[in-house]
Amino acid sequence: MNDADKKRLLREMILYRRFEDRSFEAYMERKIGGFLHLYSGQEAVATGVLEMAVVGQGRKNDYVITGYRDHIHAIKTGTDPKAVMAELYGKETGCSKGRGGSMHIFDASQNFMGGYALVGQPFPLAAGLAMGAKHQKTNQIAICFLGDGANNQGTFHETMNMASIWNLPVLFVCENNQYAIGTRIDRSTAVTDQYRRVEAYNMKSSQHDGMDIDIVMAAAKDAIDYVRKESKPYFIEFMTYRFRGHSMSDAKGYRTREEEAEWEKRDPIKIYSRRLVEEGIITPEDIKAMEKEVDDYIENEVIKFAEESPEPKVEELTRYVLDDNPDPRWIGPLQQ
Amino acid sequence: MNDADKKRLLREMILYRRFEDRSFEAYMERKIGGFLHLYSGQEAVATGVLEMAVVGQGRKNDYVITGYRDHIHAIKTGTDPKAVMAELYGKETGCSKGRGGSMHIFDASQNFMGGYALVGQPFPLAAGLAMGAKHQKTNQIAICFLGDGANNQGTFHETMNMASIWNLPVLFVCENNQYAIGTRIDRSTAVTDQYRRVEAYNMKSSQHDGMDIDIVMAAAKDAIDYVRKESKPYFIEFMTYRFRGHSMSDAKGYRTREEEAEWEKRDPIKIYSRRLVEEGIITPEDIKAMEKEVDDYIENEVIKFAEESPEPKVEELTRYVLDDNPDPRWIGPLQQ
Amino acid sequence: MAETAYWEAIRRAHDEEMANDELVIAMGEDIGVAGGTYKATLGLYDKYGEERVIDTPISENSYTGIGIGASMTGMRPIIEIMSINFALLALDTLINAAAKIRYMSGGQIACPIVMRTPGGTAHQLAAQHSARLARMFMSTSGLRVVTPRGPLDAYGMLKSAVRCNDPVIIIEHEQMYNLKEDIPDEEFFRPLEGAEVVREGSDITLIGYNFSVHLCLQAAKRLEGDGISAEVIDLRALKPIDRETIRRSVEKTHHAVVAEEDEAPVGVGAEIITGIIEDCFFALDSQPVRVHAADVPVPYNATLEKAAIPDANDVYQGALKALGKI
Amino acid sequence: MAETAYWEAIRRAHDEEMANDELVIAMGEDIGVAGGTYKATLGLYDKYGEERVIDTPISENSYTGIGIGASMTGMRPIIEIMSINFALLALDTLINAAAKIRYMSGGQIACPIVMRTPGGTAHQLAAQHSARLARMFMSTSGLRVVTPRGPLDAYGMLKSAVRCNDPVIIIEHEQMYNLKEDIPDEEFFRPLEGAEVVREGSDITLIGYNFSVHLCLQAAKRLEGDGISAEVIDLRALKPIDRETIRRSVEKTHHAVVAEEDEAPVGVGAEIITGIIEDCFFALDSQPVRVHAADVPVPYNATLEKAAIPDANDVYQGALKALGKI
Ligand SMILES: Cc1ncc(C[n+]2csc(CCOP(=O)(O)OP(=O)(O)O)c2C)c(N)n1
Ligand SMILES: Cc1ncc(C[n+]2csc(CCOP(=O)(O)OP(=O)(O)O)c2C)c(N)n1
Ligand SMILES: [Mg+2]
Ligand SMILES: [Mg+2]
Repeated sequence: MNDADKKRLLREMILYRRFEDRSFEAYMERKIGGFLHLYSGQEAVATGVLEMAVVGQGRKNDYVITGYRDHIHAIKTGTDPKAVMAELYGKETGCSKGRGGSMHIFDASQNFMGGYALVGQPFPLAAGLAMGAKHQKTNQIAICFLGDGANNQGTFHETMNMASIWNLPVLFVCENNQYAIGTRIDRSTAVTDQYRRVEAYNMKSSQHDGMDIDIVMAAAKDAIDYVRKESKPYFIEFMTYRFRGHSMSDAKGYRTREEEAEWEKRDPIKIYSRRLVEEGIITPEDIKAMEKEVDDYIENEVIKFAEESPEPKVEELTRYVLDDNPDPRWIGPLQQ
Repeated sequence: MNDADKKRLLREMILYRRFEDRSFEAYMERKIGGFLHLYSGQEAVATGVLEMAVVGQGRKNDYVITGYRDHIHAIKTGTDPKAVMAELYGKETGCSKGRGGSMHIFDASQNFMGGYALVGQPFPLAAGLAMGAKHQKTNQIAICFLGDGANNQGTFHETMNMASIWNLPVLFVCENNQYAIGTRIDRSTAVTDQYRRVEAYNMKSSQHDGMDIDIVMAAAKDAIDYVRKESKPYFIEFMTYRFRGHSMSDAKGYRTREEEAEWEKRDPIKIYSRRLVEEGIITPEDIKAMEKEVDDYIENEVIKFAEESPEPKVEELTRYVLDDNPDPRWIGPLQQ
Repeated sequence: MAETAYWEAIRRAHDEEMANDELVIAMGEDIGVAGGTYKATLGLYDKYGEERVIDTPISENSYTGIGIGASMTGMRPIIEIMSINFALLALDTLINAAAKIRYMSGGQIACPIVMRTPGGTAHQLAAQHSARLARMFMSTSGLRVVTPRGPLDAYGMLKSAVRCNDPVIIIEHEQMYNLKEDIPDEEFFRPLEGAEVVREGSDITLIGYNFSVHLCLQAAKRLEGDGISAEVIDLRALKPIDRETIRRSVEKTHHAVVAEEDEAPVGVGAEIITGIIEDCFFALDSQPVRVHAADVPVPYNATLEKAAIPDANDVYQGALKALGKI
Repeated sequence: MAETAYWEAIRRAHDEEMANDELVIAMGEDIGVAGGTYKATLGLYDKYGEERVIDTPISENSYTGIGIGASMTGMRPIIEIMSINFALLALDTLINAAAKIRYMSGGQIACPIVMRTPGGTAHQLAAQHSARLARMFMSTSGLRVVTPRGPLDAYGMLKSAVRCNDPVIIIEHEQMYNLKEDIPDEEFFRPLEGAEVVREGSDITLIGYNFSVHLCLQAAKRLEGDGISAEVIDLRALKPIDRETIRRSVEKTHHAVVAEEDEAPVGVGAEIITGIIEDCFFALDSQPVRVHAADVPVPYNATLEKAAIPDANDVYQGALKALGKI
């Protein structure tokens, strides 16, 4: 990875943080509705893993799927941040045409197969995406990002088993931020090291620091290579932390300020910034400038686009429920 | 265990085999409807495990729950074989008053909490029974018998986790007969040694021969002692085989005659008979007489009772849907 | 009497029932340490301990099943499903087990669980968090289904549900938790059966349940301005339905509107209208009208969402239509 | 033309669609090596291999979800759920995911799965194996639901369902798999929308779907003996419902009976009757009648089971009632 790439990665993470912070503000201004789950603190995971995957190349991308905390995963996969912000604003130019909102970011043009609000629901969908890729011999893999809490859902067990017996090329990325809303992992889960839970499925797995993007990338590279070459599932766990509440209305009463402070020291952006400065790749002033440039971009392009975009038309309320233009041979109506 | 007990156990297994064979005949005569799943071949498991539990003592019994292959588990728990057969006949004297049938044997008076037709459904119910017992400090445990195929259901994973974190006194007995209907275990399951699958829940487990009742009893004793004393779950796996098809309409095309013959050599009744004869506790002639006595009992008491019992009354069709005699303070109707 | 919010009413019922009976426990995601998403169990973890106010893993089917199993031993679990959307994961254990165990066992074993869950749309929660689904429960033999419209019923019906020997599904609503009402300080119970005439009228009957009762009341007020006297019925219980109260009202008013927040096909509206047809067809002066949501997954965009979901104006328009005024 | 059993018709449709398109796969418990509980995939495992005729573990929610995920990449999975009772385990992925993904994604991603499953009572299968549940699917936006009454539709609708770009639920019936009918040797398709007048008549309209169409036909025959000419409509599709065909018939006959095998509350009967009220209230000479099961979990005992479930005589009696003859 050359210096330019490293700078790019740093900029990406700064952008992701700023994107989320700015969404928060827009939510406070009631420009965004529904639930809003922010990714701040966990940036190294999605950024590092997807950096090692095929992304940004349209329909050739690997398939990516996740839960409701999905903005950044979509952007890193290749979705325009403007389209994501417009989606949060519920606009027709949003990547889901304003129908999905924050929890349901979709971008088929980049094989970003969606954010889902039902905890655990993406596990089987991801395995299915992998099955589709395998069947069609496209050399794609599927990558599924989910939280630690999701692993207690029955779909985890069912899917790990099938992914294993059917040798599906799917990478399960567990973002272990140690909480499911307000419930600390050890209160909900018998074996807190999540990578150990897949031993029961004869599946390879490993656990890594999720705050250091270099560690994430190294681990993800091995895992992705394995999945792609062997056509087998892999379960990778990253230890991470969300800096904000679970969603907007969360007072975080369930965790101590000391714990939060401890993890904030390991802010993935700070870690990576410090490293690049130490390596002489970038100066603190460059970073300041980068932050400024990102701020301007978010404000003048992303937010502006979302603000100025049109709303969906009410006349189109019932569009997209079923195929718009079905073949009458299959659909009918029956001629009497 | 004294000689009388050993003879009693042998007689019990002979009775169970004969009970199932006779049900089969009644099914062929169309006296029994629906689905009928027979236990022949697996007798040592239920007999051996429950011999070590508190059974036959009415409401003091440990709680027992299982799937649709449930006749024998009920009888060994303390239900009168006559009431079970009457249930298969759909009679009002049946242990479920003819409403449940073969797959839904219930006997609350013996804490036999039912047979269930949905594969995997009893896992959480069993954990709940254990929770109830623990909460009420009754020193009872819950014992859940299920097949190998059931372990692929999401409820397995969800329940093992909760039973473990909440320290519920429940014994999960996996009757691994290696098939789920026509699907051989290695075609459906990544880790075929079922006891290994619970490592992911920090739960104790072990695997044993399920055809030799002495082995079953020794293993079950340890497991039950552990569950009761420690108030913790335990998962015990017994390797066994069903001698008949999955249910009545099963041509068994999915397994070889050689495999069947191999396992039939390990018929739990033959193994135990041979041992008792070798130990000089019983003679082959005694066994013959025992078989005859059992046959007569089944025919003259069990079948006779089922045949002669009355049908439920059609006027009572809608009884038992809800509480028969509810307190109007809670139920209403609302007085305007 | 004290002004009490809907969530406070539920919390009080939990507290009293747990104090009254050791066998009452509460289970659900984030109900313990965090006090519940809608604060229905706030403070009870500290008061009753983690063995009675149980934070569950995200395992809806099995923690509900564990509650059912416990109820079979005499416990009285109050099970919270954080949103009715997630209840689809628990339908097997609710419908195939809890609803049928009493029957299959020939009346030997009861499953006296209470399952509480909010249904309904709120503000832009989108397709996977806006389900209403009452229909799925009320079509199941062996369940009771109730829909408290305010704090009085939220408190009084939860208390009755805990004491009732049948499985009871209580459907709350995301938009009602902060709704306030004066309720008595002394303990009381509200029955799990029986519709309620919440406003008397003579020209038309507006029938609602859960949040839609409030839409009916608003519409009735507006109709009053037009000189039309609307009677409003809160169904209160969706299983069983109190057809008698509906019949009496329709025989008086000769016109009926049913308001449901859900999509129309095979919903509460269809059942109520069919019941009216069966019970008092010849009392009708016009065809009954159902007011309902558009047949779409709920959209995120606020304007589309509003267009998809019926409001008081839609009920008002429905009434005018039933009365032949439009 | 060849006389073909219902199961053979389904098997033929599978075979042809799999031969026609590599992207078509079949998934389900025991459908491969064993050929399927009702033989719907007999021999196809040998013909197409284990990667296209996939024996699944007993994991309904997730294997359905895997099929849905595969469909999002362009595959055409035909997913068998061995009995509709088990479908409750897969409702989250079917209703919260498959039915909503197209909408939530603003039309970008389709889920062209087919889910086949037998509903209905057979002979004493008891409460956990006798669910009918069509209602739960037909109330969900984003799904198509069809109920082939015989081999012609079983074959022709499955083929259409595979090619259709929407998720399609095909509800079969345990008692129909051996039902026989002549069907053409050449390939054909039957559409997924549109009710069918399967018998013309002028005095009363009997409306059924799935197995209950056969009850209507038997009742019509008996009514003919009484000099009453009954028209019989097979709904064929439960979502969307073809209200136009019903309206036309009721405007002709002025009387209607709906026969459903399920319990009444919030069921197909309620929806059809409400549709009639909405579409042709003033064409009715009498109140429409619904014939339905008793509101109980299905009992095991044969006599009780028979008493709980409607038969041709119940439809016949319903018709007499609608006609004011009893
Ligand atoms: C099936 C289901 N159950 C419960 C919820 C409510 N819920 C939303 S997020 C969440 C916690 C998930 O925790 P985790 O998987 O660790 O992800 P994180 O939020 O930490 O990223 C819960 C319980 C849900 N959305 N879906
Ligand atoms: C939820 C559910 N899915 C599928 C079935 C159909 N089914 C009945 S028994 C069975 C196999 C179960 O195998 P196993 O658990 O090994 O028990 P065994 O029959 O071998 O005792 C299946 C798939 C069912 N009854 N319930
Ligand atoms: Mg988490
Ligand atoms: Mg087995």
